Amino acid sequence: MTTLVPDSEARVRIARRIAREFLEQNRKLVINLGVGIPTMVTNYIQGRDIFIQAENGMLGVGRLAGEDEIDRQLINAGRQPVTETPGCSYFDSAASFGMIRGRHVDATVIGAFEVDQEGNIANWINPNGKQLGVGGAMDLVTGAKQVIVGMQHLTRDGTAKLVKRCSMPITGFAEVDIVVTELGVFYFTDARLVLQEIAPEVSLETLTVLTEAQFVVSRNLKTITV
Amino acid sequence: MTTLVPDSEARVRIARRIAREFLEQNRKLVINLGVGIPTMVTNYIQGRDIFIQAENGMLGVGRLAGEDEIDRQLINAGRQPVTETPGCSYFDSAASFGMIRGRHVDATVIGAFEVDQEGNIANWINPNGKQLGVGGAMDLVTGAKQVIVGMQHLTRDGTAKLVKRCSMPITGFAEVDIVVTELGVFYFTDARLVLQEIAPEVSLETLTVLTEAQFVVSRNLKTITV
Amino acid sequence: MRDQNKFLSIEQALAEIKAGSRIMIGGFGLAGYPEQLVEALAASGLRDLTIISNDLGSPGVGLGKLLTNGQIKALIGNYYNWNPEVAEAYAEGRIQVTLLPQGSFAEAIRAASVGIPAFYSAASAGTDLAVGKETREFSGRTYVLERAIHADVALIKAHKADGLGNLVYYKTARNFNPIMAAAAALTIAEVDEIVPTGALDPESIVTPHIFVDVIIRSA
Amino acid sequence: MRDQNKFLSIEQALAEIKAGSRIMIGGFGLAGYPEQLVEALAASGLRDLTIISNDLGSPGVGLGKLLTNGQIKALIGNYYNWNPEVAEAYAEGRIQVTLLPQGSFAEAIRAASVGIPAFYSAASAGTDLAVGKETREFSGRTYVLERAIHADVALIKAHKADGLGNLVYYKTARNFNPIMAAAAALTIAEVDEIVPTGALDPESIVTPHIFVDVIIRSA
Repeated sequence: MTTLVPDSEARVRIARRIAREFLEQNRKLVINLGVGIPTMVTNYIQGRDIFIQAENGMLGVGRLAGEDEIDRQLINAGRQPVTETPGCSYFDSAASFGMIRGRHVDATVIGAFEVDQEGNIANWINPNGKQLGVGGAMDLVTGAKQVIVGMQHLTRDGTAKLVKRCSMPITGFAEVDIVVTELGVFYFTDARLVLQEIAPEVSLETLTVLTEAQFVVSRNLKTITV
Repeated sequence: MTTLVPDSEARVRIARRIAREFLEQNRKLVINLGVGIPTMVTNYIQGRDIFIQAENGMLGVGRLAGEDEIDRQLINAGRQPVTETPGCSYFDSAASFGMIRGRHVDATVIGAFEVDQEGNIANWINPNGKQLGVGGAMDLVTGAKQVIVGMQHLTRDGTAKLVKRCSMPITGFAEVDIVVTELGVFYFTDARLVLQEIAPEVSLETLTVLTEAQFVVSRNLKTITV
Repeated sequence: MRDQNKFLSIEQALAEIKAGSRIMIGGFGLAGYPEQLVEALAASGLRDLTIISNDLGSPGVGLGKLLTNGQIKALIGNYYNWNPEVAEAYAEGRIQVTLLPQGSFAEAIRAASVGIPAFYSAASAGTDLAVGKETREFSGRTYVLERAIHADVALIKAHKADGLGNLVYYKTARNFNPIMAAAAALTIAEVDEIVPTGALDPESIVTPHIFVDVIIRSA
Repeated sequence: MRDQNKFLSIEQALAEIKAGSRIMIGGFGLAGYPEQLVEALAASGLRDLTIISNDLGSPGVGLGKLLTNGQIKALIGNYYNWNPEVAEAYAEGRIQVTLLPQGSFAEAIRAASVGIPAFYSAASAGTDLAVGKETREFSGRTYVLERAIHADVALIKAHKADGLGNLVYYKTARNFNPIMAAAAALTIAEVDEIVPTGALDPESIVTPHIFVDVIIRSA
């Protein structure tokens, strides 16, 4: 199949659209960002009272460090060198996950291999024998108040990532609240997957074909804007 | 009955004898001292590497504050104003009891209403309807590596406090390691109460009469020295 | 974390508290309790309160006022011997009292703050304070299952707050305050001093600002 | 707390560790791990080690050397995707691996440090990582019973130590170090700097000295 939205454009769109999710709330928020597209959200929330928590023990994570700012002992959970923001603080890993498990983090933004129509998410391991790690994924999806998945709509092989039932090992059950892809924005509402926004590149018919999961279409369906 | 050892002398003797228990180990120790006689132990361990932990959140408690040193926000667990020692530190109550429960405190010195020959201790409440409080007693007797009871040998009414079986509400079961009174020093060894030292004021016969608990006499019985 | 301005007057802060609430109050004896918040709570006359605290001050002093005023329905805590009015009110059936070992009490508050519903502690196993609680053996020792203690409101005392609401404490006035800050739905902190954001060392902040909803300054 | 002088050479410190030990090692990625202690452990050739750590560095780098050297019998930790040699060794049956969610892993280490044998966490309930673990409902939600994780030795990294062995940390190099310090029978800390006792602010000490047995200074 042909790519509907080029990779880099897709990634930026997803990150910006998720950023809007926070900006529109127009209030103080604490969020945790996974590696990849989720970390890119940082770029679009600058200057707002949105505090980034890194599960390796920091609240108030700043932007990625520039070449001349790198401190190997100041990193985010993706091992990237980062900077401080005023009023940031450091704490140990137990306290950090206490913050997460204790419902003090408003949202976690994470990637996924699969999300299914029950709101289950599979993102911790690709059981190909080459991975062996879980990270904070299970703690984050069960602990954060809101779980926002940011992922490209299809795998590199062109298969749907929004599926009827996850086939890969589950990270958390019925925990997902919002899925943002380059082709659509889906909310889980009353245990149903609801399409709220659709990309200009696709028709509803095409999106339905590219989405294995069953979803309903919002009466207020809009075009994705970032 | 007549008092064999005057109150104030008894209290000092008990505190000094317990202090000797620590001094003779001649090593770094962390101890927690209950109110009353146990707190007096502080006076006899100065200048040694014996660190006092207060369960209200301090390690390295110094001597009681003098009149001109009182800071109402710097107190021990008996609400007495205290001083700092170099290298002291402060922490919250959960961390403080974590230290105790986690076996990081070498000894707790506490008073008791009763200790029985099984090593059970009753010291948290006199069920006379006028008390309602437990403090850290239960955490301390189960958490500290060593439990040392410092108490006068008899109640004010002249009845034995070392009994066959505690009649008052139990604080901890088989937790007591050493009992120091003004009349004797008893160790629990192989689940038996063993008299190790005896006061010069009493004969073994008299002590046996004044001690309801069954005890055996050490082959190395000595006179209490402080 | 609330959105509004955190820095309120004591009247505004008190307006957040309702009769019948479960209220955690920091402090140990008369050290480190939020004196003005407690005075204001006593003056408010709010009733049917469940007070979760280490102790209840002294008769008519500090937290003791809440009992003298008849504002308390229930106590959950640890040590009330410093205030004999508690045993009296309990004996007369005027209040309910739940006692926990001090360490289990502290850990149960921390558990609430970190999303742990229950944990095991050896303290109190076999004693009157474990009656009705589940027990379980681990490695041959008996432990008691203790449940997290949550609250609607926490009233805490800190030394300094920065502009965001990060907190540091002062000596043994720290005690239960940091764990309570994170265990209640709404946390109101009384502080001695407010400093600019960035003035507190990031390594030394004890309570990150996201746990603090309202701050009042001690007069 | 040991009695002897805490300040040892790295050779003396290493002599405390035996083959077959359970060793906790602080750090997250390459931040905040005790680099020289790990180098010395790798050079020691001690085998049959159980390594309890967040991750295992990168292939042949940091903690990764221990695997490359064949010194590891078992791993208990969280994230080994940064070091593909782990999955390979596991697939070939050369090592055992126990994975826990990072938060449960951290909390289980803390539990060991505070004498709590087990606690409940919602993380991993129903997933492959909860297979064989007890679960229980609290307020309608399923939680997993997690056990404390103890160790014979903890190798940690701190920024400064004072003369007693009180420790403070540096930025995100703190991570697992403070909780590991208190969870092992013997704790060896590698520090950047040693300052006189009294030079650290008592309010800011993260690890009180009683948790630290041996200190070596980073060269």
